[in-house]
Amino acid sequence: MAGKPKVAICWLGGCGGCDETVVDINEVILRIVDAVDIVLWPVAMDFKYHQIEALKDGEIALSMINGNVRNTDHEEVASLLRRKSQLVLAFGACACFGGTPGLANLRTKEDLFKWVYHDAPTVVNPHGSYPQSRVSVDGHELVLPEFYEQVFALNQVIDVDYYLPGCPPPPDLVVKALNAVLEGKLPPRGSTLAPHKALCDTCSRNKTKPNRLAIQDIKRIHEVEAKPDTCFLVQGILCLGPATRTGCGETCININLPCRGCFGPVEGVVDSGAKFVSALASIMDAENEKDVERLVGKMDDAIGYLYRFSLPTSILRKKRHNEVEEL
Amino acid sequence: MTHHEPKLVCFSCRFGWGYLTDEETLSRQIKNWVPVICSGKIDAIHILNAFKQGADGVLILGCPEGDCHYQDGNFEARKRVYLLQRILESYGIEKARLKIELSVDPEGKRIPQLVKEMSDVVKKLGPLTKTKDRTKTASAVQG
Amino acid sequence: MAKKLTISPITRLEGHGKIEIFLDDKGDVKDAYFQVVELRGFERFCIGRPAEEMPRIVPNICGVCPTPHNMASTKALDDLYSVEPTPTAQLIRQLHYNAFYVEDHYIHFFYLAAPDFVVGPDADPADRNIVGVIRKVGLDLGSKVIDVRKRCREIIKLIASKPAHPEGGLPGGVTRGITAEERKWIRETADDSVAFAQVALKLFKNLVLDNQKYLDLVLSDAYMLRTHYMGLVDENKKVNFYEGKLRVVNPDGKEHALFDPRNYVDYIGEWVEPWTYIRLTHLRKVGWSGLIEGDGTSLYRVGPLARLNVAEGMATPLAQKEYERMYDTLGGKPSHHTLAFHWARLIEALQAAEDMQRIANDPLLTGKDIRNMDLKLKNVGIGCVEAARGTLIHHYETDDRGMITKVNLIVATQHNAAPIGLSVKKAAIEFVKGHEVGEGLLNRVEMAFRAYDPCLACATHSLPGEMPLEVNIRDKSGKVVQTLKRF
Amino acid sequence: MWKPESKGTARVEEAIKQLLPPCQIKCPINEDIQRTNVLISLLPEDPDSAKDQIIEISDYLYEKNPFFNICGYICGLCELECNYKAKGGAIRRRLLKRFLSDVYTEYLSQKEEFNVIKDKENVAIIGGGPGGLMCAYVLSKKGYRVTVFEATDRLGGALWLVPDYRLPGDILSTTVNNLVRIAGIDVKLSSKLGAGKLTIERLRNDGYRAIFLAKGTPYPKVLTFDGEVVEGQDLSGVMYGHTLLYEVSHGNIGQDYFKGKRMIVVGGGNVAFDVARTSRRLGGEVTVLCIEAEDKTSRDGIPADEEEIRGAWEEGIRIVYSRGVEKIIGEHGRFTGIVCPKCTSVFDDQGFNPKFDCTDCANLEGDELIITVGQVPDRAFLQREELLDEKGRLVVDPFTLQSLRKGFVFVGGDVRRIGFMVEAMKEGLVAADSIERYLRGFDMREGRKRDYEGYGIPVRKSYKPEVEVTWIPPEERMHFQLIEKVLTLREAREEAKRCITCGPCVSCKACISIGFEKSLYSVEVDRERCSGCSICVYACNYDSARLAEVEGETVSTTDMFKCKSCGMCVVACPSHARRLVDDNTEQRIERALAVL
Repeated sequence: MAGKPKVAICWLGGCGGCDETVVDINEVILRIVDAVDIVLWPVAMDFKYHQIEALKDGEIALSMINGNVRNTDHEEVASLLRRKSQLVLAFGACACFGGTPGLANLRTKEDLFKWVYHDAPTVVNPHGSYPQSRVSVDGHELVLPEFYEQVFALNQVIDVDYYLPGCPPPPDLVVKALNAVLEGKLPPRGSTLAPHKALCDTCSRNKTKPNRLAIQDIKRIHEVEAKPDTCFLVQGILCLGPATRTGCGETCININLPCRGCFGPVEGVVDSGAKFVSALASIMDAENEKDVERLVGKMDDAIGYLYRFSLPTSILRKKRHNEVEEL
Repeated sequence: MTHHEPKLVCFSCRFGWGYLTDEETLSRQIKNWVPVICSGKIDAIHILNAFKQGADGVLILGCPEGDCHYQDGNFEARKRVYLLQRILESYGIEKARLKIELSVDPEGKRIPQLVKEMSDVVKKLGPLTKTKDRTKTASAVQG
Repeated sequence: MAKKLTISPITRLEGHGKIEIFLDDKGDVKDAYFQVVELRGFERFCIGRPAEEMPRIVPNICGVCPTPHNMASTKALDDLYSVEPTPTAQLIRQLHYNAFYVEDHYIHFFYLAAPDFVVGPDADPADRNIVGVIRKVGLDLGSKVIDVRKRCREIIKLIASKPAHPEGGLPGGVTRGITAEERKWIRETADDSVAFAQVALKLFKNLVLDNQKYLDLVLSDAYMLRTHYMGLVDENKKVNFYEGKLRVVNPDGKEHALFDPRNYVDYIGEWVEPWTYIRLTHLRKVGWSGLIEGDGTSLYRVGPLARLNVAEGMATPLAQKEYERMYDTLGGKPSHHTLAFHWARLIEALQAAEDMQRIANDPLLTGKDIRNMDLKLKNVGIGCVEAARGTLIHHYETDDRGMITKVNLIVATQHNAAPIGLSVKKAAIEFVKGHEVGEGLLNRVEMAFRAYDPCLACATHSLPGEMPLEVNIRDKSGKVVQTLKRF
Repeated sequence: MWKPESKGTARVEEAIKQLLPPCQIKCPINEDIQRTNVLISLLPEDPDSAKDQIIEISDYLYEKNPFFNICGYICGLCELECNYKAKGGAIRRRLLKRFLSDVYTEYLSQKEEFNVIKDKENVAIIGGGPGGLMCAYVLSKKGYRVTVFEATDRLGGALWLVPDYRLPGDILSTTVNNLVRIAGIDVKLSSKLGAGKLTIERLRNDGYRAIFLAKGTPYPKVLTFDGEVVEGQDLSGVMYGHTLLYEVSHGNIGQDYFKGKRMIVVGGGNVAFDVARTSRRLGGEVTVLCIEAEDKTSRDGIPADEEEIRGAWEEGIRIVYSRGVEKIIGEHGRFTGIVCPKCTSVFDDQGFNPKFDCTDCANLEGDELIITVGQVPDRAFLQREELLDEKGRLVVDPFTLQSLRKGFVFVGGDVRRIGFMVEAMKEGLVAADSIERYLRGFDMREGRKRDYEGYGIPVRKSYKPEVEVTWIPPEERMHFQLIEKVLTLREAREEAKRCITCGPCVSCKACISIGFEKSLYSVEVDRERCSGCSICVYACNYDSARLAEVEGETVSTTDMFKCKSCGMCVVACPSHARRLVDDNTEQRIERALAVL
C-alpha cells in the first residue's frame, strides 16, 4: 500500500471520552498525524463516509474503535471498518468488555423504554408515544436505527485483533499502541496492549497489606474516611485491584478511591468478576453462617461492583429473560 | 416447559461423600456428578460455566463444619456460594438454583436423593436457556 | 416534486442525531425535525447501584462533558445524605469545575466555532477547521489553546482522576485534598487562564465584532429565536455554574420563575415524540406548545447565552465588564441571537478563570478537612449544576440502604433539542427558496446547529456531541439527488 | 537447596527426612500416626465392613511396630506433642490404637507368618522385653536367624509389671507369642545369660555372630537418703514395688492380701502408682509419698502421668507430696512408720540432687512400706562380661549401641537407660540397624542421623473437644479388670477426624493410598501473572504460600515442604497465576459440563 498508513478512529456506543483521550496526547498526536493518514475521526475532523466504502478492503491499516454495540448503526459501521481494515483495535472498556453501559444488560429494552418515555417524573406523554424505528409524520417517513436487546462488546460482532482497555485508555498506552503499529512491533494477534499483571503489582498500597489479609467487615466508600496510604481491602473497602489489569496509572487510587475494574481481567482470565468472587470469598474472615450472611449482606450490588465495566463479556453476559420483569 | 427434566450439576467432597462406594457405581446413579478432593476447590468460574452450559441447578456437597481435611475448604465453598447467589439473582437466576450442603455420607446413598430433591425445586422454577454468545432481538418495541 | 433533506452526521449511515428538512411542492421549507437516534438507559441500569457509586458511573454518560455529570451526581449525594460539604471541599469541587469550564469552552470555541468566524463561513472548507484557525491566529495562540486545555485537565486529573472520566466526589466532600506544592502550579494555571481568556475575547472582538459582515450575520433574523431562557443564578442573581437557584425569564426578559432546583419537576416537562429518542423539555406551567417560538411558546433555551440572559450580571469583575459590552452591542437583554452563544461562552470562560484565581489563592484550599461525615440518608437527592451546554439535573431516589431505586436525568441538549430544530428550520427557510438549495445552506444551517454546542451524548445519555453534518437532498422515493457536505 | 517453585516430587523426597507432624517426631519410632488417623476417620459405620479395614490399617502399623496394640494400652507419648493439645485436647492416639487393638489382637493368632528366607547370620537377643523383641523382629524379617534368650518363663519383660487393669496379661501374651511366631523367631525361655554356662563367649562359639543385650533392669533400687542407704529396708513389712508387681502378675498374691493394712508407697513414678493402685485393689489403705512437688509443670514436679494420679486419687489413695524418707522405724523387726522431712528441691543444675529441711519432719505410721524408687540392671553380670568401665559405667556408643569393649555386642533398652516401653523398642530398632551394618560391613554411622522438624499448626478456626475417656467408676473397679472403656467405632472415627493432619503430605499420602488423589501435585506460580496481591497467602492454611522478593519484584511463592496440594490458593488467585501440576480436576469438570 503506497503512501502513509491509513488510520480510522471511530466511536460506536461510546461517550466520546476515548476520543478525548486521543486528543489528550496533544503534541504526540501531531507527530502521529504526520506519520499516518487519518481517514476517519468524527470527534476531531471531517471526512466523507462514502470515502470509507470506496476504499479497497484492507486498505485501512488500523481502525481504533471505541464504544460498544447497541444498535444496527453500530454494527454496520463496525463491520464496514472490519472489512476495510487490516487491524482492528478495540479501544477502551466499552469496546473491549461492553463498558459501564453494559450494565444495561441487567434490564430489558422494554423496561428501559417504559421508564424513559412513560414513568419518569418529568415525562409528559398524553398519547403514550414511544420512539419507532419507522414512523411517518405528516406523510414524511422518519427512520430511527434498530435498538438491540442487549449491549455487545466489539469482539462479539466482529473479529478484533488487539485490545486497549481503560475508561478511557491512558494516553501513554495509546501512544505505545500507535507506535507499535507504526513500527510493526506488535505482539501476537488477540493480545491486549497493556501490562499482563493485576493492579496490585503497581499499586503503591500493596506493600501495606498485612501478612494475612482478612476482611472482617465490608465498608462502602461513603461510610469511611479511607486512609490515603493503606490497601483498600485491608480497610474492608472493595477494590478490584487484585483482579484487574494494571496500566491505568492508578489514577483512582491516587485520588483515594478503590479500583472498579475499568481495565478488565488480567491476562488469561475470562471473567474477572467470577475470579474476584473466589478471591474475595477466600479473604472473607467468616466461618459461621451468620458472619457469611452478614458480610455478603454488606455487599450491596455485588454484580455492580464486580462487573462495572465487563458485564457483556462476563460468562453469563446478561440477565436471564425467562423471568418476569419488575415494572 | 412442563415436561422438562432439570439438568443438575453436582460437585461433592471426597472426604465426606460416597468414598465407600465405587465411583463408577455412583456416577451411574448420579448424572453430571463430579467428586472433588475438597469443595473449596470449586471455583466460582466452574459454577457460572455450569449455568452458561445450560445447567438448571448446581448442588455442592461439602463435608460437615469443622471436618475439612484442608481446615476450611468447605467454609470457603460456602462463602463463594453465598456471594454467587447474590450475583446469580442479579442475572435473573434464582438463588435456589445454587445450593451447598455441608454433611457426610460415606456410602453416598443420599446423593441421588439430594439431587432429586433439588431438581424438584428447580423444576418448579423452569428451565434455564444456554447463554448464547450472540442474541439479537427485534427492532424498537411498540409502546 | 417534494424533496426531503437529510442533514445527518457524516460519520454514520444514520448517525446519532439528524436533522430532517422537508420541502413542500413549491420547494420551500415545510418542516424540520431534529432527531436524536440513540439511547442507553442509564436511568434504568443505575437502579440497584449504591448511590455513592453514582459519581463514578455517570461520567460515562458523556466523555465530552463528564465533569458536570460527576458534579451534579456528587451534589445529588449531598442532598441525598442531607450533608453540607466542608468549606475546603467546596473550594476543591469548584476549582475542579471551573477548570473544566475553561477547557471545555475553549475546545468548543476554537475547534468548532472559530473555524466559521476566524476562517470565515464561506472560506475553503479544507481550511475551516482548527488547523485553519491556527494558521490564521498564529501558532503561538494555537499552541496556547492546547496548553491551557492541557493544564486545566491536569487540575481535573489531580482532583478527580481521569479527565475523560472523573471519579472523585463523595457526599459531604471530596476524596483528596490539595497540597501547598500543588497550589503553586494551580495558581499559575489560573493566572494564565485569565490572561488567555482576555486574549480570546480580544480575538473575538477583532475578528467578529469589528467585521460588519459577521456582525450582521450574528444579528440577522435567520439566527434569532425568541424563547424562554433558564439557568442557575446565585443569591445576587449573578451567573453561577456550580450552585444556586434556577431562574427562568420569558422572551421579554421578565422573570417567569425562580426556584430551587429540587422542585424542577413542577417547572420542567419532557415531551415524547415518536420520531426521536430524545425527550423534549418545556415549561410545564405553560404547557407543551409544540415547536413554535415567540409569545406562547413553552420552549426555553439553556447554555451560555441563556445563563447570561437570566442573570443580572457576572460574578467576577472582568467578566462583568465584558457582559455589559456584549449587551450594549446586541441591543439589550434578553438577547435572542443564537450566534451570541459563542460570545457568551467566552465571557463565561473568563468568569471561570477569574474564579479559579480566587480559589487558588484561598487559604482554605489546602485545608485538611475535606469531608463532612455527618450523613443522614433521606431517600431522595437532587443535584443541579450548569453544564457547559446548560442546566443539568440529576435526581436519585434510594431505599434505606442507600441503593438507587429511581433515577431521572435532565441534560442540557435536551432543553435545547426543540429550539435547535427551530433554529435550523429558520436558517433553512432563509437559505432554501423554490427548490434552490444554495451552496451556503449547509454551513449556515450548521452554524445555527453548532451554536448550541449540542452534546447528544448527554442528550440521549448515550452519545458524544459535536458532529459534522451533511445534507442529503432526496426525492420522494428517498433517492439522493444531491449531496451537500459540511465544508 | 530447596526452591519454592519446585516441581514437587523430586525435592519432596528430601522433605521426608526433614519434616513430620509433631506427634510422629515425639514417637521414638516415628509411627505413621497422621496417615492412619486419616484412614481410621474414613472407616465405614457398619462394624462388619469396618473390621476388614481395621485389620488392613493394623497390618500396616504392625509392619513397623508389632507392639502397636500394646501401645494402645500404655503409651500416649505422641499425645504430648499434638498440635491440637492447646485447642481442645490432643488427638487421643493411644485410644485409637487401643480401638484397633480390640479387633487386631484377636486376629493376631490367625495372622500368617512372614515368609522370609532365613539365609543370614545367627543373632542372639538377650532379653525378651520390648527392646529385645523389637530388635529380633526387625532382624528376623530381614532374613537373620534370630534366637531370643529370656531369663524368665515368658516373653514380655517389664511389660508384665504393668497391672492387668491397665494391660491385661492375655493381651500381652497373645501379642508377644504371635510376634515370635509371625516373625519366625527362636525363643529360649528360662535361659538366663550369666547363669551357669550361658555366657557371651559361649554364644559366640555357638555361632551367634552378633548379640543384642537387652536384659533390662531386674533389680529394685534401694531407698537412699543423702547418698546413704536408709536403714530398715530389711524389716518385715518392707518390700519393693516391682517385686510386688512381679508376684501379682504371676498370680502369687491373693485377693485381700493387704486387707485393712495401712500401706505406704514411696515413689512418684508411674510404677509407684501401679504399686499403690494394685495395693489398693488388694484391700490396703494406701498413701503415696514422694519427694516431688504436686505441680507437674514445675521442675520438681511429680513424674507420674496425670491419668495415674487422677486414677489413684479417685480410688481413695492419699498422696503426700514433697517429702522424703529419712528413717524407717520398726519395732521388734517389724515396720511401723517413717520419718519424712520436707523436700525443698529435687533437681539442681547437676540433675537429681534432692535437698531436705529436716526441721520440718512428719512421722507417717503404717503397716507396710513399699519402696518403688526405681530399678537397676544386673551389674555383676555386666562386670563379669567386662562391659563396664572402671567407674562401673556401660561403655557403649550411644549412637550405635555398639559396645566399645566387644564389637559384636550391642546393648540397649532399660539396661542402658530406663525409659518407656517405646524407647526400649527404639533401641531395639537402632540395635537391629547397627547389627546389620556390622554384619554386612557397612559404615556404622553414615546416613543414620535424622533431624526432624515439627510442623506448625495450620490456620483453622473451629475445633472440637477430645473424646470422653470413660473409666469404670472407682467403687466398681476395685479389681484387676480393665478400667478404661474402649472407643466405639463412631467415637473412633470422630476422634480420628479431629486430627488436623498438620504434618506434610509426603510422610502421609493417605489420600493417595485410598485413591482420593493421584499424586501430590506441586503448585506452580507463573511470575508473569502474579501481582503479589497476597490473596493466596490468606487462602493457604499451611503457611506454604508466601510473598517473596524475587528479582526485585514481589511475587507469591510456594513452600512445597508445607504445601498440601489442596488447590485453595489456585482457586483464590484472581490472576490465574497458580496451578496444580498434573491435577486433572479442571478437565474433569469441563468434561462434565460439556455434556450438559
